[in-house]
Amino acid sequence: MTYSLTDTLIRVWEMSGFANATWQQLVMILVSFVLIYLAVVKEFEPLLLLPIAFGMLLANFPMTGLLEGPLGDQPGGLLYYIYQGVELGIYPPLIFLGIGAMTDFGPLIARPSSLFLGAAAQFGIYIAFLLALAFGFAPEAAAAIGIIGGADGPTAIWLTTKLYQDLLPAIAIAAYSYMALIPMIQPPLMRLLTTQKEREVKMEQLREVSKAEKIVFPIVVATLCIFLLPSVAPLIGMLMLGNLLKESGVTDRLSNTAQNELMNIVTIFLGVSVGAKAVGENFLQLETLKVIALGLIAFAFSTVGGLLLGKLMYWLSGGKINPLIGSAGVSAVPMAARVSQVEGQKANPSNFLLMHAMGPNVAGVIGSAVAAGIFFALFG
Amino acid sequence: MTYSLTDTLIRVWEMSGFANATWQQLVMILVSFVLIYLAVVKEFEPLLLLPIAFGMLLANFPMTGLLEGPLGDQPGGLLYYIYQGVELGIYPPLIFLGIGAMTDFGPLIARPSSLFLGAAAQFGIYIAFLLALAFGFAPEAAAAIGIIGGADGPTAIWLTTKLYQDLLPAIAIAAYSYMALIPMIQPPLMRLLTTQKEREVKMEQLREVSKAEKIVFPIVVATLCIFLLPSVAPLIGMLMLGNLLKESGVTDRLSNTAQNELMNIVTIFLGVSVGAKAVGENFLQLETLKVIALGLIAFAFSTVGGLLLGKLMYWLSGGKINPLIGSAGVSAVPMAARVSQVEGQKANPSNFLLMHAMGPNVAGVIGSAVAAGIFFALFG
Amino acid sequence: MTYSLTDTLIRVWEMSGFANATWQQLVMILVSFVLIYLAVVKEFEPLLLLPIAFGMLLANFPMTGLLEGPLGDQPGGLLYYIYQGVELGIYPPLIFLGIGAMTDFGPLIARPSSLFLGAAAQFGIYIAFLLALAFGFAPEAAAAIGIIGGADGPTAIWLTTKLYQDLLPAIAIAAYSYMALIPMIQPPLMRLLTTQKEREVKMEQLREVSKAEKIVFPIVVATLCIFLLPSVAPLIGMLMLGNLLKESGVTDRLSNTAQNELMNIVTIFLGVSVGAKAVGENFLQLETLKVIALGLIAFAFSTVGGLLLGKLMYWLSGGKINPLIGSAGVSAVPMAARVSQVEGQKANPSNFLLMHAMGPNVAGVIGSAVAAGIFFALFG
Amino acid sequence: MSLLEGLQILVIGLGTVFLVLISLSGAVALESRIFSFLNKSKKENPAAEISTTPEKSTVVNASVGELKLIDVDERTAAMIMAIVSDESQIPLSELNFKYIKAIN
Amino acid sequence: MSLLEGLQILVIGLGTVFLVLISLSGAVALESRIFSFLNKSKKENPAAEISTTPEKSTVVNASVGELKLIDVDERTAAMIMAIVSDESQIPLSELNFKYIKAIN
Amino acid sequence: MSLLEGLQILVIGLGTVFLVLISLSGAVALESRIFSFLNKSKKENPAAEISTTPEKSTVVNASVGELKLIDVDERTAAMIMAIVSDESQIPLSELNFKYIKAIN
Ligand code: NA
Ligand code: NA
Ligand code: NA
Repeated sequence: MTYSLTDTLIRVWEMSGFANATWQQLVMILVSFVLIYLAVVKEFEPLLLLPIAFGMLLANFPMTGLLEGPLGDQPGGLLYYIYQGVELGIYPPLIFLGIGAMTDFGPLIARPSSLFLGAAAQFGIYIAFLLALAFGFAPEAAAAIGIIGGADGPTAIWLTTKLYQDLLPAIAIAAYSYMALIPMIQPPLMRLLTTQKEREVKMEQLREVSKAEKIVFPIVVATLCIFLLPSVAPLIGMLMLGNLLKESGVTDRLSNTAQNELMNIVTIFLGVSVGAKAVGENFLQLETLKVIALGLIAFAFSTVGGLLLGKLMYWLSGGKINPLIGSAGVSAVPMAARVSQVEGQKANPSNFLLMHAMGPNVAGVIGSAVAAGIFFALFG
Repeated sequence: MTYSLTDTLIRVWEMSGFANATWQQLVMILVSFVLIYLAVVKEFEPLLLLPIAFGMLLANFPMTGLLEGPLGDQPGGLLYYIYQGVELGIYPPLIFLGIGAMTDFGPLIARPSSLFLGAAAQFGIYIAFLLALAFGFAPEAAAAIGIIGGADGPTAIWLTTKLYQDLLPAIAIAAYSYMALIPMIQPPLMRLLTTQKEREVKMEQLREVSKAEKIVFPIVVATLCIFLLPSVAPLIGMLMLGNLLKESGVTDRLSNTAQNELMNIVTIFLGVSVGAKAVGENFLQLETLKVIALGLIAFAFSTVGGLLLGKLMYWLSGGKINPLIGSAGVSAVPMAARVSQVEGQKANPSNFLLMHAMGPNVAGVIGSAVAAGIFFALFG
Repeated sequence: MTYSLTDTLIRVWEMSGFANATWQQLVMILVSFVLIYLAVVKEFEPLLLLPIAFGMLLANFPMTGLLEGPLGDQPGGLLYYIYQGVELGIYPPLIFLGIGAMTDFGPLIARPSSLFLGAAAQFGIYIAFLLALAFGFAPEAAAAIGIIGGADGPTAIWLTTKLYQDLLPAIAIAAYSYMALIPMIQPPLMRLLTTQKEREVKMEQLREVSKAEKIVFPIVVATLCIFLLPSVAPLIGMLMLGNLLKESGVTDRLSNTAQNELMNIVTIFLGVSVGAKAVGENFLQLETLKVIALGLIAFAFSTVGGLLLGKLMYWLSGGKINPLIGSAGVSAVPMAARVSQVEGQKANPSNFLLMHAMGPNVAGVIGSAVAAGIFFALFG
Repeated sequence: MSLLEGLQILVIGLGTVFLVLISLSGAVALESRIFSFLNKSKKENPAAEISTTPEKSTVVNASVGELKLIDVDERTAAMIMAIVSDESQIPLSELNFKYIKAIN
Repeated sequence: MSLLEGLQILVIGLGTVFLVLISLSGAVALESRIFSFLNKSKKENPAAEISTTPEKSTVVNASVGELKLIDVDERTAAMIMAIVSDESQIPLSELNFKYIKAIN
Repeated sequence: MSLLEGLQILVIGLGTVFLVLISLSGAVALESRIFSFLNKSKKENPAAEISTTPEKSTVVNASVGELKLIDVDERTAAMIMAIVSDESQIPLSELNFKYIKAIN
């Protein structure tokens, strides 16, 4: 090969992004800017949305080869390797390990009926699944779309990777965006479905939970859940391992690393990987808009499901349960619980629902992992 | 495939753990509960035993696929991937990197004869090896069983992975459990084999060791050990790299990460992986009981070896060496050294053996790594 | 196989390093000792040079198998696996992620003309490339040698891995050593090429840069650079992701981990891997000496390039730019900027050039990444 | 997949979610009963082994015991001591606080 | 590769480096202009949304507001409070500082 | 493998362990001699380069030098300053402590 001046300049030009960009790539780059704006300025779940947005930006520059697999002797691109942790289903369980090490299941142990609300608030998953089928999505895709209604990022990413990778970025972005929008999505539904009298209910203080109960809890949950639904093992198993590391009190250094450095490293890699799947040809489809619309419906119906069961429990308990804690069952820890607190206090300034809402809130994490396990068992 | 109500319910049931559990799995789950109890309540080396126990729990739930390798397009299970770090011999050397960064070899440098005790306290390794042969184990298995007597977890895991993976969980659990039981195993032997007069010996204060000596030490040890016994390179090499990072004083940030976050991450993965090997068919064998019995014998004879050489050194030094520091040569840092301290103080309340016992104690780490290297050279 | 006493002793001996060492290995071990001395006592970039030196030591012990790949069922050696992160081009971008999270581009944003100096100070790259060609190196090797003049370790390692792995250790060691020697290499050239009057110039205080500008900066740089030169994506992309994580202010925990634990872990692995490539047959060649000589020339001419453009800017600006900040354009952050500060203050004790030199200094990081991208596009 | 089948999956899926979480809720309630029962029998028989790791708080209390607190509550004092201990890597038992006093 | 070709690569390479970095410099200058323009129009129209995350400092100020600082400047006080808050994992808004006083 | 062979391995193995660790012990003793010899010759020739990194403590001492310590020992003071510096990310040399005083 000769390296004459003009030839080389032409070669550099021909290999540049300017000579190779497709309109889809340019649009995707603009989309990534919007997401960066939402993450940074609007603080939409920035810990994941910012890496996702940057991964999307990187993946849509032309000619970088960042996503290409190895070819003969030539190694693959950087994002190809980082993506393996998603492809092989490794990152989401590790995030759950960290979440487990950060979660206090005390309020749930103090009031086990919180788990009913955590189940009811998965309602939107199935509504969205059904609508997605009606929109013509394949069952695997419909299940992945439905899981947005679980309001739980790692679970959604995990299931989508297993069932329908093409939708991965759309579903992850929808899940994290709507989680950030919980304070806007839920209150109107909460006011619509509950009466002033219901919202005013002050709940009894939760009993104190002993250290021993907290230590046994993750073991019980892991054993029971995984026995009933083996496919849920990676998520629930790691969540409960993290929680055991925390609650045992004898492995603090492991618990700290799981919830800090390990989680941060995996978060960066997970975010960038998920964003990197958002290349134009796949993302700029009508499907993406449908996913986003269905995701909102999923969130709304999950909220409704939690609230309606909350109303039932209000009625059954003779008015001791404030139905506002039902909407916290969607997970989106701890935002949804905070929304319950805020709405409760609006109805009755002396009302403190936060701890009561934390029970359904963490139950919702278990609930959506279970729902994901069921879909994986059916369609995986 | 149709999804009729009854069919699906049957399918969910047929895939659940209740329909598929073997008795071995149920027994293993109970065993894992016992190990969790020992780790959390009895504080038996919880940093490793708790992850091991939880890994065992996860691996014995039926139908989870956590341990399955990739099949065609389908990726493998989570524990399959995490286990690769054990399979490929990566985790134990990284743990040694962290241990090296935490270890102060000063007391050993101040009294190089400590190394003799660190050699003698490997005696149990060979006794257990011989007995294991007599019990009918293959030489590779016997070597892996013997190394329990090194009282050093990562070394035992490393060698067992190389020689005889089926025994991995039994050997790891035995090694860590007996390390936790050192305060019960050693004192009777110490009192049996030493006289009151010997135990009362106060030792001369150790000279101060200069920074330069501490920096050169890991280089000398790595060079000499690996020249004599190349197979020991991964363990001794990483141990001494960690120590050099610490002692050099110019790479504190690397040393800190090696002994904290990196070590914690690897510890979680290593523990869960080792536990995950403990599936019923392999673990619930007569062999496991033999391993556990032989492990105890190995610990006991290592203690005896150290004490007997301690007595010889007492005699040769004209009563300047307290033979109680010999038992610290088994490694099990720093428990064994503390046991020497406690026993010495019982005999003579003004006796402070801790620093004197730290020399043989860290020498024991080198000693068992060397013993592992020899076995690997012979049978690997 | 029988295990008679003499046979086994002979076997142990035959497998020992003493029976197998080549003179090259012995020489390399001595070289590694010299590097350890330079890293620890002379504090030559110890964070990377110490792991490199230790990796070199480990790789040159005979018979360890540390570098061997897997063979059939048998897993490969420890350093083989750790090296994969270099081989696949993963470690250098991750280091850049951390560097991005540590870098303040404020001074560069306040004075964008700093970027001209960051370009000019890549001059040595091309001079060394040309000389390397003249010395008979292949173009790929010449490019890798030239990049030493970028005064940027991860960039040099990344490009060399892509183009010519045999030279990896020589180039990495030269790059890091000369970076440590910047305070000796640059001042004579600075005094030679500038007049007392030029060196005395006090520069106007930099304007304050708003948070918003700092946030947008990494996005602009990534977009523009990668569009112009797609091959630069792994380096510039990760550098700017790290910077965005830092400047956004909403992902502090990710930024902290990227610049601390993740970077430290990768630094240990990267250093050891690079050193491990320095096995005798490849390293003890005349080529290595040529690389070291050419590296020095590269550093010198990069300094000259920066200074000369600095003089031009002094002249064009009517004496407002102190040409001493030009030499900081070589990168080697922040040493080169400190050298500018020191020389400026020698000429005029009330002269504070540090912040002014930080602009060209961080521009030099971008500049050498761009130069590496060009070489990769041409020869990769 | 037909919508009818989808509806069946809705029923089965949500049903299974409820099934699993209701079982969990039962198990947790059972766990609480067992612990409360064990605690009662322990109170009657105080010799039984109780705590898992109460040593840490004991250590803090011991240290607080040697210390005069002037216009400072115990929680604040413990916090201050924990910070200093953690940061200085000196175990609490070796740190010698004489007074912690609010300044005014 | 001949030296002549090498020389061409020198020219092209260094040229491209300059091209890229000069473009960058232009882009950065443009960015600064845009922001300075936006800031000006904001000052004229203070209702427009401005800050990205000024809430944190507001929180600090709020807390400082309830606090008497005696011979201590605000920066030091904020630092001390931040340390205590960070270390004790208690949000600043829940920590109750009454005085921060320099001792002499 | 026969027990006799096993016994041989016991002898060889334990022998090799002793061989390696005795060599190490010799090497360490030799290392100490060399350093002690070098130190002696250094004391006679104090111009020779000695320390590896004593600068850090110097910095601390310098700062302590500008500071009045009232009823506080140097170690405690250094610790306090290091904590504040580390937490506030302000280099020690830029922090301006006037007094560190024990309160009573
Ligand atoms: Na949920
Ligand atoms: Na040992
Ligand atoms: Na540069």
